[in-house]
Amino acid sequence: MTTKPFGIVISSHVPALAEGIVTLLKEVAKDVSITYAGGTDDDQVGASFEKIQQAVMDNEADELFVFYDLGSAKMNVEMVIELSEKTIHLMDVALVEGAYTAAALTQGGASFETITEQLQPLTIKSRG
Amino acid sequence: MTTKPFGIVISSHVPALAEGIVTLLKEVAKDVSITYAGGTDDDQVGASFEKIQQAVMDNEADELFVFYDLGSAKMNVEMVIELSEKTIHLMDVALVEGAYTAAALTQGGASFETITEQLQPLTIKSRG
Amino acid sequence: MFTVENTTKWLHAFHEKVQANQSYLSELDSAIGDGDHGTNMARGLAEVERKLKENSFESPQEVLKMAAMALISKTGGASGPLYGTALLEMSKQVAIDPDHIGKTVEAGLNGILKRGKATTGEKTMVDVWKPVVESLMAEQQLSKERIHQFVSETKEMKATKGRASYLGERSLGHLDPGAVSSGYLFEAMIDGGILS
Amino acid sequence: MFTVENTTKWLHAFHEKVQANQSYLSELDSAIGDGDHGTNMARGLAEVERKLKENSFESPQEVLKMAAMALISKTGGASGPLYGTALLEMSKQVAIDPDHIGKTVEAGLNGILKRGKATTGEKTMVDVWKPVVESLMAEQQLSKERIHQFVSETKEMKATKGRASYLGERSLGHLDPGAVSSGYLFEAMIDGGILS
Ligand SMILES: Nc1ncnc2c1ncn2[C@@H]1O[C@H](COP(=O)(O)OP(=O)(O)O)[C@@H](O)[C@H]1O
Ligand SMILES: Nc1ncnc2c1ncn2[C@@H]1O[C@H](COP(=O)(O)OP(=O)(O)O)[C@@H](O)[C@H]1O
Ligand SMILES: [Mg+2]
Ligand SMILES: [Mg+2]
Ligand SMILES: [Mg+2]
Ligand SMILES: [Mg+2]
Repeated sequence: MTTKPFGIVISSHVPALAEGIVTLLKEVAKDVSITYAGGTDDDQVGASFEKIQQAVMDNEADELFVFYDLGSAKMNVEMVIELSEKTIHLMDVALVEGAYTAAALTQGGASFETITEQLQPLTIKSRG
Repeated sequence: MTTKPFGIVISSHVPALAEGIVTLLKEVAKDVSITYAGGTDDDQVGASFEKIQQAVMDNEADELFVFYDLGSAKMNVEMVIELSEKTIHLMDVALVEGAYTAAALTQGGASFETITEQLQPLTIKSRG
Repeated sequence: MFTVENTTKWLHAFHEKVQANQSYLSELDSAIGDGDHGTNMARGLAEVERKLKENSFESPQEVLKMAAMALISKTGGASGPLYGTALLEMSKQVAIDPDHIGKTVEAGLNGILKRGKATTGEKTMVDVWKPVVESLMAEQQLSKERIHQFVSETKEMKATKGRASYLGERSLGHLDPGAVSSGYLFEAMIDGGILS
Repeated sequence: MFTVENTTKWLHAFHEKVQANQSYLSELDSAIGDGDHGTNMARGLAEVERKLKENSFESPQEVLKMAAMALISKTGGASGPLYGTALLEMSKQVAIDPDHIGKTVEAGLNGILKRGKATTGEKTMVDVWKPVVESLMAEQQLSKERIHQFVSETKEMKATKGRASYLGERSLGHLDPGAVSSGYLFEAMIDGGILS
């Protein structure tokens, strides 16, 4: 069971990419619940609403930071957010760098304000 | 054989992450030579000078854009650059988003100027 | 007006057109995107077909809601949330006023705008939905010619939303795949008897 | 002055200290990094040991160059390029003036600065190398006490370079692992007879 107030969800078009990010984050965030959704329902390259929904549900935390690769993953995440009861922060930041920062800070016990402040300069996503 | 003037190299601490990015890029850049280095020599999480050197050599292009996840990968890339004869641009941009942009534009036949101009707003890396 | 019958017929017709043009849609997407738009739409609409067969419906809003949920959960890609939200908003509006086709399609457009945050001229499906709504509001009707015109106008647009936007200038000269599939959706509305 | 003998002895001693403290170095790195600094250094230095055994050398610069290349190719992590560049620059300087220890260590420091772009106070190995160079330049000597002092001062620094920088304030109160291993390197210089 996670002892941290925030969980992290990675949503990528490619299963290996999502899984690889989790591996990178786990090195510095052993006690943070990190789940992922990668690819379509049949593990092809793409986005899956159902996988994202599952990753959100499976995460042990009730407050989540979600990171995504491309806009189509983002829109699927938004649909999941509208139907979920968890508190979910969808981050328009660099996927790997943003998720790594959030993971390291969550592990270190940082507050929501500190985390979002550190993520702010990594905001690079504008196109839908 | 690639028909494009630029190649792309991905350097990540995690083998699956590097490989997953290549899969994502290949969707939009079928004719671009994309190589990667992931993890340590024994496929643990880390950076390997020798793997990066190999990825640079194996790339079919003579002019390369290199993207990395964390600073320690960057320093290894820099060492490889100093010893390589290829023209190598080390990009301090968001890994996934930057590499995707460069791949899509290279596939589309964009010039070096166009590519670097599009990558500029994705510059987010400063800590070594 | 929307009825269970014509809404069902419309969705069947949409499914058929997408099926018949699946590889064409993916080809269009290969040029400026990742080449999966046909696959995505066919997967989502196959689920809609399945649900249409397995269930019976009391109202057009029920049909639309079911279709929306099927598209959201199975389509994948950007088009899943976009078409899904459109149909979900249409189902809400049709419950209020099943007679006003224009208002219902406008609710769908607003759903797409909310989800994708695009405006006109960004080379997306919005460039078909928006002028279709305007025609319906002004003239209470829509011809296939007008639809084709809206779709083909995306060819000369530069993409600034979605995957194609990564190509910048290089997206010029290609039809937008989501605009083309939206064209099928509106043609199917005519074929299904909702519009004449 | 640097000789083949004392340079070799120095590297042996450095290897031994790192081996003996491998898990301590990784533990330190677990607190503010990814927990591999001991593993990285041990891997790189094992390669140095192998090369020292397999080859014979004519000059200290040859020894240093071999060690640099071994560290670069095998260490991995940030410490590979950093220590590798340091030793490479030292090998160049030692070829010019093998008598001046301070200038040689300064060349190493400059290599680290070039590679990592850190300055003092950023909680890195620079915070040991830089005051060591200053001591050597001012007093021509260095004690283990001074080394320990430099290393322990990194505890109260906030990391702004390297992985630990992601932790911000939370990096306070921990020793920097690269500073600790750099401390071993300079202690080994004393043990190896380069410094007295
Ligand atoms: N932000 C957006 N707003 C409106 N439509 C969009 C947006 N992004 C993409 N689209 C539409 O989605 C289509 C692509 O859908 P599809 O290929 O299924 O998804 P993906 O891009 O995830 O592969 C585009 O042709 C465009 O019409
Ligand atoms: N930019 C830098 N400049 C100087 N030293 C650095 C820099 N980045 C990291 N370091 C040093 O490297 C050490 C970490 O090395 P190591 O754990 O082997 O690499 P990694 O961080 O890649 O896992 C840090 O403790 C610090 O002393
Ligand atoms: Mg697509
Ligand atoms: Mg897709
Ligand atoms: Mg480390
Ligand atoms: Mg490491």
